[in-house]
Amino acid sequence: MALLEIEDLSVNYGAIQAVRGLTLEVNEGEVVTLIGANGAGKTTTLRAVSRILRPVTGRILFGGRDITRLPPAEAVKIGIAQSPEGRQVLARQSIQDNLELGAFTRSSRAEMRADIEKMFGRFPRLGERRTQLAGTLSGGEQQMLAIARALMSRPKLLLLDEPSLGLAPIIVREIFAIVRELNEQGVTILLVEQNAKLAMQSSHRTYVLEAGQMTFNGNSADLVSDERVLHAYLGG
Amino acid sequence: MELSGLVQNLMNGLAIGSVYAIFALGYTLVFSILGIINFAHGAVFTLGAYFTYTLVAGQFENNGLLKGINLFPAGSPLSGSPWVFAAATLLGAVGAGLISVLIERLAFRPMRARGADPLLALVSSLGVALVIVNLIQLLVGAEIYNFPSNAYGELRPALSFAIGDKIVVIRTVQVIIFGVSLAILAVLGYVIGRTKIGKALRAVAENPTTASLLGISVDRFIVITFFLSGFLGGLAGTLVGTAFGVAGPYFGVTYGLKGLAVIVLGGLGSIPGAVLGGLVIGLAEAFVPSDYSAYKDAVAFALLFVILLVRPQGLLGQNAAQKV
Amino acid sequence: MTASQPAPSMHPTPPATERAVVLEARNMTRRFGGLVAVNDVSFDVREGEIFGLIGPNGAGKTTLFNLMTGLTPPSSGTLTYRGRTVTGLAPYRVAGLGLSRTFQNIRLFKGLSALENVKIAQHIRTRAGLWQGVFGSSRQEELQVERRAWALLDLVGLSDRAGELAANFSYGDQRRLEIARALATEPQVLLLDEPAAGMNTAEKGQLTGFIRQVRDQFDLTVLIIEHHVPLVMNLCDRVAVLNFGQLIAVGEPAHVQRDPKVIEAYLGGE
Amino acid sequence: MDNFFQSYGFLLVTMVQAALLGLSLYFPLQAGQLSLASPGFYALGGYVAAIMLTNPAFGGLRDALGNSVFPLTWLVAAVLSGLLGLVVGVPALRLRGIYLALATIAFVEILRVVSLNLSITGGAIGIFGIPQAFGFQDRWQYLFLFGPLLILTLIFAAQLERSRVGRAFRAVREDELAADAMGVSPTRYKVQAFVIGAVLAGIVGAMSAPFLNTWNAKQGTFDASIAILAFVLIGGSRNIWGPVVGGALLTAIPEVLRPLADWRLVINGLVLVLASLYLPQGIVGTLSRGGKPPKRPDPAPAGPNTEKISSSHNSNTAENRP
Amino acid sequence: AAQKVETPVVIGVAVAQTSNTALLGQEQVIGAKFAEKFLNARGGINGTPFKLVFQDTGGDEAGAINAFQNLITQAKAVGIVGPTLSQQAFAADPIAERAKVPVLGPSNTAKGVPEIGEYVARVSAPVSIVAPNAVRQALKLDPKIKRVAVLYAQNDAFSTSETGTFQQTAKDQGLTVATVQKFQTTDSDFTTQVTSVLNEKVDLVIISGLAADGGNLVKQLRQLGYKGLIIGGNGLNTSNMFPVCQKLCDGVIIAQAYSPAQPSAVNQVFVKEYRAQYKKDPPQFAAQAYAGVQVMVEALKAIDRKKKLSQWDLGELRNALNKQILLGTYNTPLGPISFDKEGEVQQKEFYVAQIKMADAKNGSFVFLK
Ligand SMILES: Nc1ncnc2c1ncn2[C@@H]1O[C@H](COP(=O)(O)OP(=O)(O)OP(=O)(O)O)[C@@H](O)[C@H]1O
Ligand SMILES: Nc1ncnc2c1ncn2[C@@H]1O[C@H](COP(=O)(O)OP(=O)(O)OP(=O)(O)O)[C@@H](O)[C@H]1O
Ligand SMILES: CC(C)C[C@H](N)C(=O)O
Ligand SMILES: [Mg+2]
Ligand SMILES: [Mg+2]
Repeated sequence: MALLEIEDLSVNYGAIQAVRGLTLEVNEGEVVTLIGANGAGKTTTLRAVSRILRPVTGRILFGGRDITRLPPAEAVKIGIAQSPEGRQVLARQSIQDNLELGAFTRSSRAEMRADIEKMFGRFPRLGERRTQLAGTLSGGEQQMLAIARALMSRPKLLLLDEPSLGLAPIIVREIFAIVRELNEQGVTILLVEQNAKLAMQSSHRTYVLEAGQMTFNGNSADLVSDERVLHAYLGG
Repeated sequence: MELSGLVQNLMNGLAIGSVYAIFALGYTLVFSILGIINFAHGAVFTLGAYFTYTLVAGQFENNGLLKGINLFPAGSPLSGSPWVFAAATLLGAVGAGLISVLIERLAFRPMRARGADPLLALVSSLGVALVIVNLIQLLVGAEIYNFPSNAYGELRPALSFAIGDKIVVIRTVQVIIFGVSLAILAVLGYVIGRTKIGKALRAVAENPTTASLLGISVDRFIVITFFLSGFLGGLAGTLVGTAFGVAGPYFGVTYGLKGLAVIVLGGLGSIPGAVLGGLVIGLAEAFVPSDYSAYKDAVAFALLFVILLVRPQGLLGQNAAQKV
Repeated sequence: MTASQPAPSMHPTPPATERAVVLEARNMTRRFGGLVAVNDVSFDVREGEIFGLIGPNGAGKTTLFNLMTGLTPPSSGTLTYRGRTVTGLAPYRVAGLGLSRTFQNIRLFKGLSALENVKIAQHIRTRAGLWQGVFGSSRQEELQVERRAWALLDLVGLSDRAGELAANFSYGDQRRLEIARALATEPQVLLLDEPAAGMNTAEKGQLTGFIRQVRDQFDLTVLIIEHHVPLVMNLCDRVAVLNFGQLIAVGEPAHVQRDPKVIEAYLGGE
Repeated sequence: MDNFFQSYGFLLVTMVQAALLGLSLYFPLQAGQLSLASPGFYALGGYVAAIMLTNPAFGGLRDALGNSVFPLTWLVAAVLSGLLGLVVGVPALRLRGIYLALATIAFVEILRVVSLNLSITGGAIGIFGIPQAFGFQDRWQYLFLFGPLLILTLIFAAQLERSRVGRAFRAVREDELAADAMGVSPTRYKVQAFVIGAVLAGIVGAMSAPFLNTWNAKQGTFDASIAILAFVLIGGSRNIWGPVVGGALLTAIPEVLRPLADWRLVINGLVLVLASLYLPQGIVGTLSRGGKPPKRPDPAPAGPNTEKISSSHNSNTAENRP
Repeated sequence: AAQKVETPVVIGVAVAQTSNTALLGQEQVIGAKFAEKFLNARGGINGTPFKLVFQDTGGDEAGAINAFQNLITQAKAVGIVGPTLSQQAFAADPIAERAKVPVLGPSNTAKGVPEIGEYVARVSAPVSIVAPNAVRQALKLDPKIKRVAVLYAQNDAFSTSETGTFQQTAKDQGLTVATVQKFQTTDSDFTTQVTSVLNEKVDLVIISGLAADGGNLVKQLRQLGYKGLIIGGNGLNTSNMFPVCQKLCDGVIIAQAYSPAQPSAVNQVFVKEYRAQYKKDPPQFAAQAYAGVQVMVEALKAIDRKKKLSQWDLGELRNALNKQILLGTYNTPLGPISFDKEGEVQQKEFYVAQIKMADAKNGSFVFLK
């Protein structure tokens, strides 16, 4: 069953049409990759799903429910979390506070604490620095924090906008390990990645965006060897 | 300086300073969440005092459209007892809080939705202040209204003691204001510093979009903040009114500038900063030798200027933690 | 243009070891409270070199760039550029000497157009003061600024969006604009902090060629921080590796790549 | 017509005056500096003129110069304001945003209190009986002073905006740190912008003293700071016409509303609120949205640097994208 | 082109109806409106009605000038009563002077106002004349007074000029000025000043300020334990002060240019009507505004008797009115007044009153002989 359905979505910035008539779906338990050149509209799509952008046309359904008009905070409550482009950590709060805020919609403090410790286990770098203000972290450290923070709400649908950006190779591997692991636990993931190969290796299906429109899609395994994708995104 | 003078100045400074602080708290709350200076805060402060006055006295006298209306033709049941007065104060503050929420709805929210320059909020709130102040004048005139002197029951008006052959005195009302502002500080400090609500508030303050991505309902928090700010402002208005009289529609506006100085000195958006800033400015003014009292205001501002040069983020303000 | 085929160089370049040293970092250290972000780092960079800086997240790479460009004062140590001490100078003076950079967390003039961004960066190479500007006597200079700005936008492929606000560009395009802006200061040393972040594999390949091309065209020395290992290995003449603020290896890419310390700290065993 | 100038002459001049004060705040704002110091320099300029025009100590000078004493007051006011601007600006401009705004308000307040206490400034009563510039009898004649000043200032501002220094201002406004890294000294341009504003406000003050007949400490206050800020924001803070339109309109509105008697300031307040809500970019900003795209200049008559880029310039730019 | 005088004849009133100063301006509006009603009821200007046109000056100079210009050119007022503050007078009166429109200051008490020009006169006696009476009266009440504390609002033009007079008088009377304390009209906390006063052990305090700050000062002096006599200046001469210091206002001595007890018939009618409407005695500012309008009207009557007003050309009438104002003697609620050639009011009777509070809110100025 489709957990997320996007139907005929268009999003504008003023006069600029960033996404035009996009239709896609992500099934429950799936990992789906969204790739495309710079400016193709990937980020815009994720922001629309998280409800911080208002579509011009189209519908967004989550678990069958129309969420096109839902306020962003409600979207988190029903299980949609995002690790946004540009990290967007709360610079004036500590690492610990950023993570606690990630769990804002949850009620059990004990569970939250346990989850935070889990994050610190995954990203020891953050664990060493709990009280450091997020704004003074290195770029990669912030990226880890942004991902960890998104996980803190225990989402049903996780949106990752270029999670590997600025991360050292070791950590990139860790991130994709997490993606797989979460997915095994049943979390559905919509992934935007520039590291297309890695993303496609870790996902079930892939959509390709070009200038705000979907050009083609298919099983990731098939697309990895597809000429068009190879040439445009994999540097083949 | 003699000991008695020192003690006297200290007490004077703390008393004046806590008036500044209590006023500035509401300013700083709104600033901390929206990053804007709400110039209407002074007017809300005034309204709080007028609301309480209405509940206590029930009528306005010589001027304005409300002249001749009397809520309690049979004589006010409310004046006299300190408990009834306290209840009226509370209601007045709630009224001010509601007005503050209304202001947010009408004058700030639409602007946010349109992505306006946050500085424009200064102008918009200035407009609101102008409307409120002049409406007050239209309705009840420009005269000074005052609470009955027995509002606090049979408390003595002043406390005094002697050090050597000099007397040291302080007004009871000021002790009350000092106490209330400390209590407010404690409660607010706890809520903002220690609870989830406080963390969420800080998140909204720093980046509303990110906050909403974390499931925090930005608008709801803004409404809560404005209510609190208005409530505190209105409460402060009544308290200061009992001490100094509700000196006409411009009563609160004259605190506007000092209040601004206080929150900037203390560090914008910092609750303890507002209190510390208030006390520092109050003390600085109190310690200006009386021969130079003409320069009292200049001293407060010169101090502000110098402190800012040394600590550009104010006494307790956070340095913008920004890494390149 | 692809990753595997380096752009033909316009000058026959002598081997790195024979070229003159342009940058000398000596014992550069920076502490933040108890944390030593950059710890006693010394290295040389030679004329015309493409010098890579890699290391785990939080190793101190960006901080090192900040120390080199005057944005953060070092706790101790010095940097000399062609014999002149750079440390201690204000950033705009460092830029004046010919060191220019891009930012890991993009720092464009977001509210201004792409064209303006590039024009502004020519500031230090132009002279017109307040009165010349007001009395219009700097028209010739202005025209040059304008032309150079367009040419630079051409170079990064953004000239058809010259009038658009920088904020409206997508992440990858903002990175391109940052490079154009850095070039506009007419640097002799270009410091790029993760220029390929946000670009896909094919684009990263193009970037490699592009960096070589501008290095040759403008006689640049390039320092580059990058996490994308193939790019670094392909592009750089030499690579330095930072870990916990310390320099753990410097040398030719192939050599460094085999260093067990580097593998353990950064690349990870595979 | 005559009657029009008689009735509205004062208002017209105050509108132009407000436009000028708006511009004096606009300059530092161009460089990102929220400085509210204008009323301070305005007051200073006014005192300079008032003192030079009434103080017996300058009697000889006045007799010797005749009407030329008026331009001299403007010059002296400009120089003194500029110097004071430098002295205050260098330390104060380390501050940002509201902090700077308040430091500048502090400066205005300090000046106010000092002028209240000096005898040369006439204490609280101030200075009155200021002679009329060039023997003007009617208020509207002051348009002959303020009008040209406004035109010159606008030309100055427009030229500045297009120049290298104007760009440096904007760079500092957008991102001080990035500007610094790109070779623009933030301190230098912040101070320049601040001093330009100070000089302008000083001259306006010097012209205003005869215009108002009297000068006192109430001329430079916190309220004025905020009012001037409102001029700029309501008019539009990103265009030189913004402060002009905003200053003129906001000055005119309470006067135009006079027939509303008691309600006029209530309505005036409402106008401020509505304008902020519906014209978020300011009046001029809203009207002039969407400038035309920049045009590429004709190809270069080869200079050393441009040549290099153009020679490598690939006709297919998309292909060339790094 | 020459303009004819329209009927009803327009007299302009430019006082502060908004801003901080409105507290005082509001009383002036009331006083002027009383004059309009009563004088018109008694036949106006020899049968021709007159009408007051009010223009708000706000509290600043630009507002005052705008109000004056409006009255002069739009409303075509024959003369203007206003503005409220002396500082405004210095800005706006020259406008009227140049337009040759007579101005009567209803409350400008600072030095130098009538000297602004030929067309400027005032019905408000300057502080230098009124203030000393209070000190003399205090010494009568308590001859043992030796040490004095003087406090004044330093940002208020009229208070600073008044305090000079007070201090001079105190010295002339052989008193020691033990301390001089300054404050702002916008201040509300005076603990610092009061404790300085208390520690100087003075037996007389003299305050120059406005109603709100002055009232607060009185209240805080008393609350903090000051027991001696208090003299208030002209700015405290309003019942608006009562709600501020309430019972503690009791005993404050104020020199006045007006007293409700003034026995003339015109004043007694004024007082009676005022009491009927407002349940309290008229304050000085209302009486002075009334007097200002009355002077204009009576001067117009005199002119009208020579040549019907409707026959006059406006410019000439204004000119004639200015001359006529200075000629007459007027029986106003202030008592009989006239003007010297500069336009300075010549008033015979001054009063010293002491505040007597009936309860927390109501009190009166009791005339001291
Ligand atoms: N705030 C904005 N205002 C105007 N236009 C915008 C804005 N944000 C994005 N755009 C434009 O919308 C289009 C899609 O942008 P988007 O950020 O969604 O691309 P993307 O696929 O995420 O690219 P990248 O890989 O570079 O992050 C681009 O043309 C971009 O220039
Ligand atoms: N202003 C600061 N205050 C405190 N700590 C800081 C500050 N700036 C940097 N640090 C710390 O110094 C270390 C080095 O940071 P730096 O940004 O140089 O790392 P980096 O090597 O560039 O990492 P990345 O690859 O993630 O960008 C980090 O651990 C960071 O948290
Ligand atoms: C209303 C009064 C207090 C005005 C004062 N007498 C003045 O001349 O300024
Ligand atoms: Mg994107
Ligand atoms: Mg980095």
